[in-house]
Amino acid sequence: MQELLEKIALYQDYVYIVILMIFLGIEVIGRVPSVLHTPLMSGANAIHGVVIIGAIIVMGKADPNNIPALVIGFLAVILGTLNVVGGFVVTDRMLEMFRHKKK
Amino acid sequence: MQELLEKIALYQDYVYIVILMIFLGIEVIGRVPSVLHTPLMSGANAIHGVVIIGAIIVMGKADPNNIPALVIGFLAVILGTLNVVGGFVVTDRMLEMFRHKKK
Amino acid sequence: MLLTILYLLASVSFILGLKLLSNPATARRGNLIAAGGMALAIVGTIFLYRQEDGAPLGNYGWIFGGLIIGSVVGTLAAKKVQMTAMPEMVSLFNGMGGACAALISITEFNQLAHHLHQPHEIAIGDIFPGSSAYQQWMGESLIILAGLIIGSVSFSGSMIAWGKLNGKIRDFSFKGQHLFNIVLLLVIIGLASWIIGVHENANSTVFYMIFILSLLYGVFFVLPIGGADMPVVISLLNSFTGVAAACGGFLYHNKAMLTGGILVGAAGTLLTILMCKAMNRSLLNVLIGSFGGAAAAGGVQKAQGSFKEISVSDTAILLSYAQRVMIVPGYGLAVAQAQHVCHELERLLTDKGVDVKYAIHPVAGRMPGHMNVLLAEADVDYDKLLEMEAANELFSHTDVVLVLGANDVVNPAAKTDAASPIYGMPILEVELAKNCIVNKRSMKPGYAGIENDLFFRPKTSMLFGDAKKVLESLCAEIKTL
Amino acid sequence: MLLTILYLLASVSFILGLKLLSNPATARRGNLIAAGGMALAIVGTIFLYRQEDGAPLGNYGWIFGGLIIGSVVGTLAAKKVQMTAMPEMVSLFNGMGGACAALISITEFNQLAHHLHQPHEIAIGDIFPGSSAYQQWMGESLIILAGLIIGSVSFSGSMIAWGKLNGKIRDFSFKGQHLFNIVLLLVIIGLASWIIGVHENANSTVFYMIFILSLLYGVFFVLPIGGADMPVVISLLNSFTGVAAACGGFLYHNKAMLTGGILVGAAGTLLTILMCKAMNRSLLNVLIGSFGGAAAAGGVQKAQGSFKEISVSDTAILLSYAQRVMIVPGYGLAVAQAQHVCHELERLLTDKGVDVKYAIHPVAGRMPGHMNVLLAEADVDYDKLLEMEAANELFSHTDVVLVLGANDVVNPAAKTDAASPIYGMPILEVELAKNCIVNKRSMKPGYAGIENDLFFRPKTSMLFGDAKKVLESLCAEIKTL
Ligand SMILES: NC(=O)c1ccc[n+]([C@@H]2O[C@H](COP(=O)([O-])OP(=O)(O)OC[C@H]3O[C@@H](n4cnc5c(N)ncnc54)[C@H](OP(=O)(O)O)[C@@H]3O)[C@@H](O)[C@H]2O)c1
Ligand SMILES: NC(=O)c1ccc[n+]([C@@H]2O[C@H](COP(=O)([O-])OP(=O)(O)OC[C@H]3O[C@@H](n4cnc5c(N)ncnc54)[C@H](OP(=O)(O)O)[C@@H]3O)[C@@H](O)[C@H]2O)c1
Repeated sequence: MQELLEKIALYQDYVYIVILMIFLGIEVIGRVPSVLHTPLMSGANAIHGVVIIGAIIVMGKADPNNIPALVIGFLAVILGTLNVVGGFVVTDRMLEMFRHKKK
Repeated sequence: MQELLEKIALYQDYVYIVILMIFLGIEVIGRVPSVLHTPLMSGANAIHGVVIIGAIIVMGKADPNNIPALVIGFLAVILGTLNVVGGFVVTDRMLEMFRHKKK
Repeated sequence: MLLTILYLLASVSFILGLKLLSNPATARRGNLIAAGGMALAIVGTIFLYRQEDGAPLGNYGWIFGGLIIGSVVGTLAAKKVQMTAMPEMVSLFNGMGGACAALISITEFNQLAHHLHQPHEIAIGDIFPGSSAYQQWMGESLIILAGLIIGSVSFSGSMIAWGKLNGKIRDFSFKGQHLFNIVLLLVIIGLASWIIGVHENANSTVFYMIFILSLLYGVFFVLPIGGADMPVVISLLNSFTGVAAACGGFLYHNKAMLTGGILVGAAGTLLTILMCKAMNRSLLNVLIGSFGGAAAAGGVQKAQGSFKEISVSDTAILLSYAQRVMIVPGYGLAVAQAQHVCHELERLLTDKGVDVKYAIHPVAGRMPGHMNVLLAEADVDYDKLLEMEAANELFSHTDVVLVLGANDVVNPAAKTDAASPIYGMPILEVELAKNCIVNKRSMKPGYAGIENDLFFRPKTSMLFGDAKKVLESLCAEIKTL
Repeated sequence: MLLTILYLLASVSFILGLKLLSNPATARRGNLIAAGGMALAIVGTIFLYRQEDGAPLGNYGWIFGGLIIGSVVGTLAAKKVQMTAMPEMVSLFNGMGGACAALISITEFNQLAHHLHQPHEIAIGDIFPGSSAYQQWMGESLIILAGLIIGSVSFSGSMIAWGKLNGKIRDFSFKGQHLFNIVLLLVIIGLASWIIGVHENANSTVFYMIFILSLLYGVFFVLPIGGADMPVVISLLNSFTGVAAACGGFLYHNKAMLTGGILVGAAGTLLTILMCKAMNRSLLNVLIGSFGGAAAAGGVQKAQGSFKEISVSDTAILLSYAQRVMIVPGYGLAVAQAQHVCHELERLLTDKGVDVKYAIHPVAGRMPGHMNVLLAEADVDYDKLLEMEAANELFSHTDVVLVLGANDVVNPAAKTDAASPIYGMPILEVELAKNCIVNKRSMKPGYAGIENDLFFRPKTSMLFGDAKKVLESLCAEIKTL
């Protein structure tokens, strides 16, 4: 317990940001109409592709002589990119379907 | 400009928290019905009474021989408390008026 | 360290509280939750806060003294205030908060100036990792000054608003006031940046000058704004105080102050805009007060066409034999403090088998929800209050509409006359009813300062006099029937 | 430092994007904004990121190689995928994200273990102000393991979901599977905490064991869940991946990753719950898959009462001479890929002066908005699609309702039978219409696995056969009339 308290106090900025983001995540999509559920899911899916940043860092840090590291990093970058690019493109295509909604 | 960028980078945690709070503040009351405007205003008014914390710190730090400091601090505490206590009580009274809304 | 957690809880409670506050069903709970969080933060600060040197806070006597005095006075004031005087109260409390922030800045500035002359102490309270003494000075003095200026403006402004609402102060503006205000503001900013830049000799005279000027600015900022717009202004100043509190948060790296302050700053600003929307005006339009001005001009407009009057006794008969009566309360009813008589009238009619309802316009009166509060004070059954939409559907099936001291909210110009300042504002469409009886003291216009066609419509008949007196005699008449 | 700003912008763009995404009018813009923010973050990282020793990133060849391959493949896949296969796609991409997170964890773990054997290096990458080497180990390994476990589960889970959606994998569960899953999870957690605790010898075999077990868990987590519930499951795994990404954010103190990840984690979870609500089920109920089980059982229920069939030609006549026809599309229409024929039928009837509309139930089909997507693909005019509420008002003025492969969404049990699993779900009240023609291949139940009274109502007549074939012959008939 004590331990935990200390940690929280130590990383309070992180704790705050996390908590606020949770609130925001909930508030922001609170009133989404059910017809938009799928595009929203797909959009969110694209956003967590931000993990690609980590992949890039790993790749960029890897020791050029350490083949396995390079391969893993390379894979990570490809997969991450798939998530990001594919995600956003698919979402956009879905939303095209709802374009008339604007009317 | 450069200056500014540096500052932002330096205090990024604060910047983040501030920005997120702004988003939250807006999201959270986005759909308030106009009949609740006054109680909401009053409630928010009570919340910014949190400034009392600063007053308490000032008061508690003040050098017991420094009369002016003591007086100012004392004043600050009283005013801050007025804001907090008065604010919440008034809000509660207003909301009593709307109790039937629950029906 | 436990304190950090308490502050965290406080921040969360503020967010939750505000969220719940914006929904009628949960509003009250929201208020309590926020209050609880606040209590945690305060108690925590008193007992767990440690100074840079690890020492706990001192002067407990003073602290508790202040807390107790504040609580007692605050509670009493809040408890005994008249429902309809509540916006004043809010304004007053808001001012207190602003003043508190300003006082904090004053003390901290002296501290800072003091430190400057013992260089070795500079590190103390250095809030920004890796920033040199100079940067520290810049940072802290910037925050302190921001807190001072915003806090003072919010304080003096709120005081004026308060004075206006309880009629102690009347609207006042001179030619070129807006220009004057802008200049004043620029001077304040100029002086502030001077202090921030030249830190060799922290000149406290300049500091106090800024203090005074800020107070002045607050006064001149609010003075010209139409008294009826005070709710909007208060909401604005409210968000100012929020920002001022946030400055304190930066100064002490106190996340509770920071989050609470910013939260109110943002929400308050949005709320202000929403309020203006509800009266369909722009914030700018409110601040420049052009509207308040129009009110004066409005009186001059000559009445077009003719209107017919109706006597109390005729009214009594008309009401007693109606099947459905709708009462449209407005600002006038509040001014006349006639809510209780009004409630009696309603009861009398109901006993006679008349179906009586109240049609509540969202911006009737002078603060949002004014009419709900007013009638609730007279114990009018909540189910008898109809929101605007519901009411508008019922009017066509209504025999008599009784307009009590309402004007703008029943002004057809909002629908018909694109030139009118209230054009576009949704109104109560009382013309749909068979008869419409309007009670007011004269043909004078209302808040918006514009003529009201309704009074000249064939279906409409005017019942002049103070709402309270009229209603009393009306009740007497009905009893005799 | 400029990079920090870019990340800040990215975070903001994510929040804004998600906000806009949840409103039909702005959704598309929201998606683009988020994408823009993402681009900023990526480009920024590549060129501005500095390692602890201040060196820029290396291996540009590999990085760009990966980016290009990923982009090309991703774009092509996303462009050529069938509208109705989109949930599969999402699931696939989500899996990629999870895998990416897992791979990152693997690399970082090796790094960490490596550092441990050069104690002097420990300080490197120490992300927590003031934490000792031990605490650093605890902190970092905790984060790394979390990322590994969540990422892997999300990866394997998504793959199974993907397989199920495109029919490659069928539902599978064995007795006590839930117990098995729980045990598996406990084992994983146990091993993880062991690694975190005992940092003297970072045992990478155990680490890889955790990796494998997590993959397994993902598989067994999704396998037993009814294939039709995949949209819900995908949304859930989606939020998992979000959390995994957030772990990366902690590891690199990267606020963009942190905020983006948490945002998706929170929003995704809420979205999952909303989806369940729309089908009125609880998330737990979906996960335990009791419902999917019922589907099997449902088939057994014996039909009560008798139903009457109708021939294609009679249907053709009935439709042609109707004034208003409402088409109720359902999952079956999607399965039969009959949207184009359906559109043709609509056009034929319209030419005959029949007023044809589509009644869209929010959860018709197998993903939210499935029907909108399906019909939009066949260029059905958007104005012909009625939301459930609008449709329910119109049914009473409708001559013929044509139910095409829909079942649960028109099942009166939802209104009448409190025992039914779909009780309480709002439905399309087709019985209000004069006639109701239901096209499906058999009397088999639908997704919910329950009998549908509607088929036995006097007004209802069944038109058996595959939706596509039936509609084709129907169109042929109508042409001849
Ligand atoms: N609700 C809010 O939040 C808020 C805030 C600020 C402004 N406003 C504005 O205030 C207005 C509210 O409309 P409203 O119709 O309620 O009020 P109004 O338009 O201001 O009209 C009030 C009327 O009551 C009459 N009156 C005054 N004292 C009276 C008395 N003792 N007995 C009988 N009648 C009396 C006045 O006419 P006589 O002088 O001839 O008696 C006046 O015409 C709107 O324009 C709204 O935009 C609302
Ligand atoms: N929208 C979502 O987000 C979502 C997600 C998951 C689950 N669900 C659930 O899915 C259900 C959707 O209801 P629904 O009425 O659209 O579908 P349904 O209740 O699953 O019924 C589909 C019907 O179509 C018939 N069918 C299948 N293939 C056909 C073909 N080739 N030609 C003609 N008919 C065919 C089937 O009957 P035969 O076998 O006799 O032909 C089946 O009864 C709801 O229970 C909903 O809760 C929805």
